[in-house]
Amino acid sequence: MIEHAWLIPLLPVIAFGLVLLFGRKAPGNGAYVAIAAICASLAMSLAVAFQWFLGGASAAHNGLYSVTIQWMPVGSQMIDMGFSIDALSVVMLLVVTIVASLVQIYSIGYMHGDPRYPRYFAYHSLFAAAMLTLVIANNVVLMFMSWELVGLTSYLLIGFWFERPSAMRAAKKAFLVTRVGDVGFLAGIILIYLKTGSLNLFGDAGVFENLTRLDVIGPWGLPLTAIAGLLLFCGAVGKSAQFPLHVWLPDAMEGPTPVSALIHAATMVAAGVYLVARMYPVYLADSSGMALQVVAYVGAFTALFAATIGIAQNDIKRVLAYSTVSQLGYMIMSLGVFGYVAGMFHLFTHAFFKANLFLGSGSVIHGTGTQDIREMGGLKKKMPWTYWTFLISTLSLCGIPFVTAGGWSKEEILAVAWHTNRVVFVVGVLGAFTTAFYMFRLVYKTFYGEPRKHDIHAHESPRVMLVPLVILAFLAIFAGYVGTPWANVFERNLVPVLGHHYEQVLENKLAGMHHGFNLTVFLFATGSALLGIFMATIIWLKPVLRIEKLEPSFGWLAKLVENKYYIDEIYQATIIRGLMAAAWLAFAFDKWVIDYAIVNGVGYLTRLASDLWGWFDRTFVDGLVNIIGWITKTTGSALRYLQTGVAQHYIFLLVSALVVISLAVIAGHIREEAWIPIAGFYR
Amino acid sequence: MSHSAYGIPITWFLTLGAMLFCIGLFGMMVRRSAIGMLLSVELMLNAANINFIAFGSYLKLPTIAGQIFAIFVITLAAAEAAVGLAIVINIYRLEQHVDVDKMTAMKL
Amino acid sequence: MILFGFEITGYQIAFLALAGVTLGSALMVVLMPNILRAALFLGLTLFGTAGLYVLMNAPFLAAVQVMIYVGAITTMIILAIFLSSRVMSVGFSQAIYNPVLAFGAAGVMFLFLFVTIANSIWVKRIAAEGPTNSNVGVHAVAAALLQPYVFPFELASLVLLAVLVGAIVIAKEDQPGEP
Amino acid sequence: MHIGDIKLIFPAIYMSAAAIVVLILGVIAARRPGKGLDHWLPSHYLAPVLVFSGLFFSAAALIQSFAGMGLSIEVPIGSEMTRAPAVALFVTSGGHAQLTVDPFAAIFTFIAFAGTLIVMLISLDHFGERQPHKAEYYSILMFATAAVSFAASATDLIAIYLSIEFLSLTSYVLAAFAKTDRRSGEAGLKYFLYGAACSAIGLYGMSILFGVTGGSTALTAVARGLEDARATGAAWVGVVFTLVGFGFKLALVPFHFWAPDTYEGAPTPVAAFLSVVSKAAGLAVMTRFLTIVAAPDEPVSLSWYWILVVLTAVSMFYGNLVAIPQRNIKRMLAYSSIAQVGYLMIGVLTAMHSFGGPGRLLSGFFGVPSAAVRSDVANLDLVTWDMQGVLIYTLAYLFMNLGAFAVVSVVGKKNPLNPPLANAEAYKGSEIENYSGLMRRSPFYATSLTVFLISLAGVPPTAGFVGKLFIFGGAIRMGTSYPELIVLAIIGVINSVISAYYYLNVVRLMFFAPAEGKSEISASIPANTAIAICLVTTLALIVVVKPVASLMSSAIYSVVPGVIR
Repeated sequence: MIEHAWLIPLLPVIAFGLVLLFGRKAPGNGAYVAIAAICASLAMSLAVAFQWFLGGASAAHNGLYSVTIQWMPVGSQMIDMGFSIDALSVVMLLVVTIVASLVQIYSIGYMHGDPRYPRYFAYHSLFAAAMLTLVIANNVVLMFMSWELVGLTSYLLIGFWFERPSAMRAAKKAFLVTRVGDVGFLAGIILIYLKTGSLNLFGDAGVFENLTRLDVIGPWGLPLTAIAGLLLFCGAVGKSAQFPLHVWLPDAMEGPTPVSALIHAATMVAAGVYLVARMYPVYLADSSGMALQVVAYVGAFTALFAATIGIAQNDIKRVLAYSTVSQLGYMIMSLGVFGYVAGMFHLFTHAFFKANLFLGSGSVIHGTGTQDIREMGGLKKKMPWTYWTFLISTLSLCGIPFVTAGGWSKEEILAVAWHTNRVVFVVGVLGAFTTAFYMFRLVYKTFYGEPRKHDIHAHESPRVMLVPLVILAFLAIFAGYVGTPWANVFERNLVPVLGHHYEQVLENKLAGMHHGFNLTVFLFATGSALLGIFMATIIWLKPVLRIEKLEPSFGWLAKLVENKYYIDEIYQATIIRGLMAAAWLAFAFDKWVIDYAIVNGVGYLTRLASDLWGWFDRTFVDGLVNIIGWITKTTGSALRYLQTGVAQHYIFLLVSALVVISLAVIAGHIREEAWIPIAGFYR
Repeated sequence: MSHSAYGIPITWFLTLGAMLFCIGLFGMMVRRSAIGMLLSVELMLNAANINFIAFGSYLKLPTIAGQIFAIFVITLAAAEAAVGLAIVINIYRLEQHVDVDKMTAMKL
Repeated sequence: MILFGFEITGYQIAFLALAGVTLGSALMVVLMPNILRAALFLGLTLFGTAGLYVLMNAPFLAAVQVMIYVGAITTMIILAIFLSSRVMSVGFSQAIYNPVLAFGAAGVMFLFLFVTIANSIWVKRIAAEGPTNSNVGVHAVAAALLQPYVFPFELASLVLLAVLVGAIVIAKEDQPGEP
Repeated sequence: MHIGDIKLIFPAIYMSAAAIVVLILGVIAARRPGKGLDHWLPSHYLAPVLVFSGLFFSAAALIQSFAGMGLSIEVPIGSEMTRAPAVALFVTSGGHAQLTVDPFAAIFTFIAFAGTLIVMLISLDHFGERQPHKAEYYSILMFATAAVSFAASATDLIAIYLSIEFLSLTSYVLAAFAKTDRRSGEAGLKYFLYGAACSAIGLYGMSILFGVTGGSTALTAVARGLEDARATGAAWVGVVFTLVGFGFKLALVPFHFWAPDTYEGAPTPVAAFLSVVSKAAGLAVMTRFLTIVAAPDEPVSLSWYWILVVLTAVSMFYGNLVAIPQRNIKRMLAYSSIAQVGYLMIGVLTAMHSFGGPGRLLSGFFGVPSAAVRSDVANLDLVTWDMQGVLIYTLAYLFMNLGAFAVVSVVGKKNPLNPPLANAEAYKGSEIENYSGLMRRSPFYATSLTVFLISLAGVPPTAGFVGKLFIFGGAIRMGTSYPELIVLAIIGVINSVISAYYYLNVVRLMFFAPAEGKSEISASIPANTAIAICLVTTLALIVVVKPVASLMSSAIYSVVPGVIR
């Protein structure tokens, strides 16, 4: 089976062609063809996994099975094409095929009646193919190719409902922003190629092998390996929506919800994490550890930053989007603090429960017809299946220990961070708290209480949508048992992927770490999550703390923050803001001290921070992107005025350019001869 | 100053060629009508021809290639003039004028 | 002959005269408001150049110049001028377009070329005083054209054929209904 | 040479002869339009058929030149002589060839023929059966193609000047061919005036080169002469002026001003021809000139080399930035092709380094080039990768750009029975806003154009990606010795991100904007065939890249100078 693993991405490609060509004539309007293909891929992935982990193939192949064929000759060198099977790619194959097949089944119900139904499944197949190619590619060129293809198909999927202008914009934004990161990725590939002379990852003259041999300090003492790692990380920053390139992901929620479940939970955004994990030897080879430090802090910052934004969102999918950004930050952060296994483990578990959350939110949207949680409420009774599966995944996301998958992976991350970097650990704990807080806010607002808008007639979704939910909820609980601290099958299989040398390096870095159950970390992790749930409960479920009371005082601040005043007339805005802030502070101090004491204060501070982050995000990060766009556009517009349409002007410009060039020639050769024309002329 | 039957250094011819060339360039920039610009092009081609023939004659290893090149240049100048004038006449038929600086239908 | 203390040969006088004619009429070509006169001055420039060719021991080229350039091209241009103007006296005032800038660009270009050309490096390859070849006759040119340069010769004939066809198609006035 | 060696340039001769046949038969047939000969053998069918068979001849010549069957030349490598598959034709005194037939020339001939065939298929649809002067149109198109073929193998300044001028003159006629159309006339006139100025400047440069190098016109002789005249400023002035003449064909900034106006005004098939086939000729001549003549051992010590580096970078930025605000798609493609020339020039500069200078030319030509000696990766051969880049990108560019123009031609087509007068309405067809909702009007054209534009932006798995991979890869490899090439490659990568912006804008309009009640678009079979060919090639190049790339790598022998056999 392992020899035929190349069929796994090929089947969806064939399905893509068939569905695109025959579309409506195919069974199930093409849906069955696509689903059959991805299910076949799933079956094959499972077979590969069984053979690899249980059938002893891993031992037989020494932990790596790699097949290479020659692709294109460049000079005397060949660019190869090939696939490799190791524990990392098997895990990714499983994640991608499981989520992709469930999402496609779910889509039968969700996309029912869409005018472009077949094309949707065609795009889905192409996307799955690109993603599957990415995870088994053993060559950086092939990796980059499928990486770009993933971006392209996500462009098509996010913009699938192109009737909405916002969807169009979101699709374009996603494509362009991730491409900015890809420039870094490409530069990283170039640098690695220059340093190692190889494009293949594995093998005798592969990238990883050569990294150990070559000296890593470049000209002028530049730490080339660290730079290569950082450049590769740029690609991950773009794809995995890390700060400051995370702006595309919340907007990308304009796509159909199953697309969000696939792309923004399990596959495309995970590709960045996978990239860092796949290229982990590069980071380990960087003896300065600078690259990993950056990775860790970017991840940690993103994790907390996005989580706080999540508190203030009212669109169910946007909450989940920021949650995804935050959880991706967790994974990146974990990789940054040498939590190679933990990061991948979190990717593994997160894929299931986040896909489930997205699909559940899709079910809610399907049932109610709205995305605004302020209009929902009381859905628990009307949509029991959706509720229970959603709740299970929420608990998993919050990291409830022992009974959920997320609990295991989050704890492992914190355990590593506890050992290597306490700052990151603190951020992680705060993140865990915030995550629990906003997720339960979401759950309470959506499923509890009374329906807030009465013209919504919620109904449970059809069975074809519920079955994937149940399966994913099942996985959200049980997927974690492969990596418990007592019997960490995950770690045992994943670490050898690094190869003997880097395995040693990683072990040295983690020397002295307590492998196994760590009570301190457990208490912190569980405590923060429970505290978050508790806070959410007393604010939104049993309103001990009445947030509505402060809503007016807080509301105008929020509006003020969003107000254009700030951007347009900074001087005036600063004064007003100062005055308002002073007034608000006085008022708030009064309220807090008298009425609610500290507990409520925490809630407000978080929300304030969240809004400030949001404002910062909109103003600076989006602004930066806009400014770059503006500069590009303006330069283009200015330059085009050279083209006046008058031929004489063109010739004048030509002659002037020639004069400049000629003078440059003189300047370049002035030393080579006497330019003063004496001898020749009056000879 | 050396004396000979000719007494004309090659630089005299070359400078003359350069002058003619630059006058041609100047004409390309200031002439308004297409035919005027065409005349200027002929001046520039002539400048190149003077160079070719001057080099062909003055080189210590005499070569006929300069004159051959010049013959081809003259031939192509004729062809170029033919094409140019054809285009100009067609434009005149369409627009009733041949002022190049009025032809700015396409810009941006 | 001694002139103003300089010793000047007859050839030099001839050169100066021809150069004066050539450059003067070239300036007229560029500056003459009336396009027809400009074209006539082009003929004069080309005549002057032909004279220079003779000075450079290339009489055949001079003949070619007079026949093709003056005889054919200038005539063609004048014909085109007649064709493209209904009333000769109107519409030929050639307002100078952007003269200062253009003069600047062309002037700098000339200075640059002058500096480059009037450089001592020519001494190495070039005979100092005058042409090294004696008059190159028709025979030599013909032999060169038909033996080593037969390919450009044939190519030039192809060019002329293609261009003739193209020019006729573009220039001729289509009758309605004609394919 | 043996007179029998003439057969080596048979494709070009065939093309010229076929052009004359089309002309004569067409003129005879045109006397009774639609009847008799014109009914049975109309030139708009005859010409593509002849070009199609010419394509086979050029393919045969390509295979022959690669296999080295019957043609080879003795080239000294160090102290030994080796046979290389190139033949010198029309050798002048001194042993310098005016034409050199080698794989490099054969590849460009093939590219020109294939491009012309596609342009003809587009023309069939664009002009329709009742096109006025169709015999002349097709015949001049074929003459221009023959000129490209001659230019690709020319190794003598006279031959280069003649063939480039041949191409230019026929192109002027083609650009102005829509006689009743004001814009076409304007396009032709501007192209003519600018081209005449540039070629006069180029000619002046050649005259200086001729003198500086002691009266030589053959490129090899010029190269040797330049070695002696190294210290002369005049020599490099000659080189720079000569490059103006070639840069104009390439539409390299700042010699590009004609391009946008001409592309917009000329009939779309002609614009396609200018953007690809004519550009290929400029590229071939530029590459040959730079690799043989102007590449001394250490080009980095020369100012004109740096000028070329700067112009390459400026071309990419200028083309891509100015393309962004364009409203006319042909104009946008014009600017995009200015940027594409920048990418190609990276490949040319890389190739230039790998072939070293004139001294190396005759000794150790196949040996390790100077770059490799200085670099720490001396064991990797730098040579083949570099020439491959230019050739593969040209091939990819041929199909993706022609494909884009084919769709533009189909969408912006005017009613062929009723050639428009100079009214603005007729040109709505090529405004970008006209592409909104194309997906709903015609999915095939929208999808095809998307593929072509994505390929131009260099997104995998299209041909454009493969081309950029080779170009940038080569530049980076060579960049270990010449860091400026790495800078250029990075600028290239940045620019492909910028370019995605305006390419995607069209894609966005086609897919995501509403169609305003416009009818479906239909085109005749030839145009659809052309688009399908381009589509398949653009998508399939990545699959068949192995044989293609190994074929191209044989073109290392390409720039073997004409040396007497």
